[in-house]
Amino acid sequence: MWTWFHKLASPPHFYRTAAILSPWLAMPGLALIAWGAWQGLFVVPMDYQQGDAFRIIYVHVPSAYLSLMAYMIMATSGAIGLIWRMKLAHAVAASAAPIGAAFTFLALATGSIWGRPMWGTWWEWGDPRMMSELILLFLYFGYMALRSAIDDTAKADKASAVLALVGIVNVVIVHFSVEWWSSLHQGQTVFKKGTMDAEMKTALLIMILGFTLLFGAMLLRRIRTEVLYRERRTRWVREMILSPEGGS
Amino acid sequence: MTTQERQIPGMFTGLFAMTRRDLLLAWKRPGDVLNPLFFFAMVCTLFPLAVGPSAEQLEFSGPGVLWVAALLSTLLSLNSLFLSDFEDGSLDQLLVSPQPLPVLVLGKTLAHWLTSGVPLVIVSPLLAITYRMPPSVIGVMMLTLLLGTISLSLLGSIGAALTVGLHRGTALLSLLILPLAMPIMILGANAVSLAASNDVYTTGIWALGAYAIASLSLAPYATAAALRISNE
Amino acid sequence: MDGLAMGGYGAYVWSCFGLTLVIVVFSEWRARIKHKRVYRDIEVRLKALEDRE
Amino acid sequence: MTHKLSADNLTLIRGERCLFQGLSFALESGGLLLLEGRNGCGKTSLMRAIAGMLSLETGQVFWDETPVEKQRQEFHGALVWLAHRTGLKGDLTLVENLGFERSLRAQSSVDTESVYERLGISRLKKLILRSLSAGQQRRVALARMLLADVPLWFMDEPFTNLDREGRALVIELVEEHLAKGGMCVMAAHQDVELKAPVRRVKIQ
Repeated sequence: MWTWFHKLASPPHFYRTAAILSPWLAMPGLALIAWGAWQGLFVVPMDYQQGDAFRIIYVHVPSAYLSLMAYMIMATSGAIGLIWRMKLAHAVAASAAPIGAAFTFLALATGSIWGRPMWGTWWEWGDPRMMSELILLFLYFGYMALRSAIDDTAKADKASAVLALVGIVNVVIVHFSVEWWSSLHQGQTVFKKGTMDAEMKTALLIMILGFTLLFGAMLLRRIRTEVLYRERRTRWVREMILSPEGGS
Repeated sequence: MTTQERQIPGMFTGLFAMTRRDLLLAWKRPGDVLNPLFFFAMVCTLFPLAVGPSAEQLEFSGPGVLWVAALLSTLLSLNSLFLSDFEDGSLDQLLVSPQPLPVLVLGKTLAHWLTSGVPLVIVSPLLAITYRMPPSVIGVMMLTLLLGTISLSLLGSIGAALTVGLHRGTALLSLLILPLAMPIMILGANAVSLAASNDVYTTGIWALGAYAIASLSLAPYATAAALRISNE
Repeated sequence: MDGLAMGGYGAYVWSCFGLTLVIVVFSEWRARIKHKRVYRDIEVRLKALEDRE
Repeated sequence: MTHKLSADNLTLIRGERCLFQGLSFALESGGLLLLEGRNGCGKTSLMRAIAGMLSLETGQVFWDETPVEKQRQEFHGALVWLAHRTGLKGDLTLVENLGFERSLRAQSSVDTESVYERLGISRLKKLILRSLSAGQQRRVALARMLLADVPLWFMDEPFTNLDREGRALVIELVEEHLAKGGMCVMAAHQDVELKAPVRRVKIQ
């Protein structure tokens, strides 16, 4: 078990494995998304309260879920990198941030588009989930800004890991404080989650699974770039690039 | 070397020595303490100028404006928390000091709170009166500011430690700290608003207290780790 | 065509799905370009080193 | 009581550059470790790494045969750090500066006044550091080192900003310290003549 783990954590091995693994995550992921989207858009009956607008949740919920998961991955791998000084973990953290930020933005954008017909406004300040998501986006921006402000990669890795860990404690507090705050200022009737049909639920779960696989493929791809850049002075990179058959 | 088994002074000696030194420094450079206070007053003055001086408007937005101003002025003073130590080499001395770094950091943060948070609490009633805040509400506001600025100083010290020595440190510090500090402001400002409308506000106070205790026990370690990383 | 109009909500629903597609594709495209650039930079540097030797 | 500072297989990489690789040494009471090399070649980095301010790529530093990261407080209680930036506060007086430093350390039997006297700074006690010359500030930093009364001295370029008399004084102090059974890690870009065993480490 541990030898396998160490082998995977070695950069050249990871670099090759990730290249093979990435399409095997992306293809089933895309297939599931295609099927889920078909179901969600055309097959599943419309919600009796929200009409067809509820179909937005088929992209909104997976994005919101991935925005949090990416942050968890970022913080956990940052901690692993700090504690066990594993370099690959820092590469994972660095790669998770931009994808996480993209999905956070997506969750906010789709939420706001959903809000327009449902609440009659593009942005509802009183909704605790949207506020939490917005703060999460700011946290991602701060993380990426700190990373890019420090020139030395090793230092940037460690500093941003500390920030991500402080942030993750705070995400929970942000969530509760925003919830409390919105319970004080209930201007709009915030939409309560209705019960979902089994059919709706299955399609949503398929979508979430598909998005997760796609996320995995995207993450692996970015980690490869990150590993390649960090290992640019090493012998295996030199041998791979200068070999007659070439690398990728 | 004759006296080898000498005891290193206890934690509290180190803590208070650190606080004492920083207070002494603040005493010799009063500008560093006063500028954030002027900034605080200035932001509070800007607001009525922007939205108009109507009494209900001021009464309604007073708690929020005071809290946002307090948050921003604390941020302003945080920037220099470790900067001069970094520049003159004192930070190196602290890193190789026989005292545990988190304790020294806590001492510095305590001094920061005493020179930024406490003056803010003392000045705030003057501005609250101009916002037509009744005396009972002013008491609640001072309490929330007192508790909130403890957390702000501690949380801010992490950000200050992460950005010390970076060229674009000031803007970056705000970007890092503001989202983290949002819950403190939400709790503080809303507790005051609730008090102003005669509602139950104790939840906010308790939450602020809990936040202060949690950050008191965790933040010094994060700050110490961040300082070691930044000073590598 | 009724299926696409979604009872008046079509514009909202389709723009959400479209936006998702755009952002995922954009992110992947950026990642690919970055990978190529990193790879090429290393290649150029290594080739230059080799020529010097 | 004798002490031992040793290092095993130290490697440090800063950014792109590998500053040193597989470096080992052992230093015992009464010895001086002299780090030699051009300016900016990594002498200071090596010293910072030994003192525990930089994290090493590989290797460990031992104090009395125990890894320093397992006893950071004890190790730091036994060392004093003198660097180019003095770490003294320009706004505080000499007495306030040194008083702060002393309150963090264990009580020592060293007589304050005689140290001031020896370094020629006893008349400057009430002045704020900013008003002193660079050379005088160096002397205050030296006073801090003597007052700490610890076995291990780290000195990074101790001769900068000092006149000929000052240099002679530093050498005299170091020799005295070593003779008493202390030890010293020094980085210098010029050669140092000492009446004591010197272990040299050259950094390319």
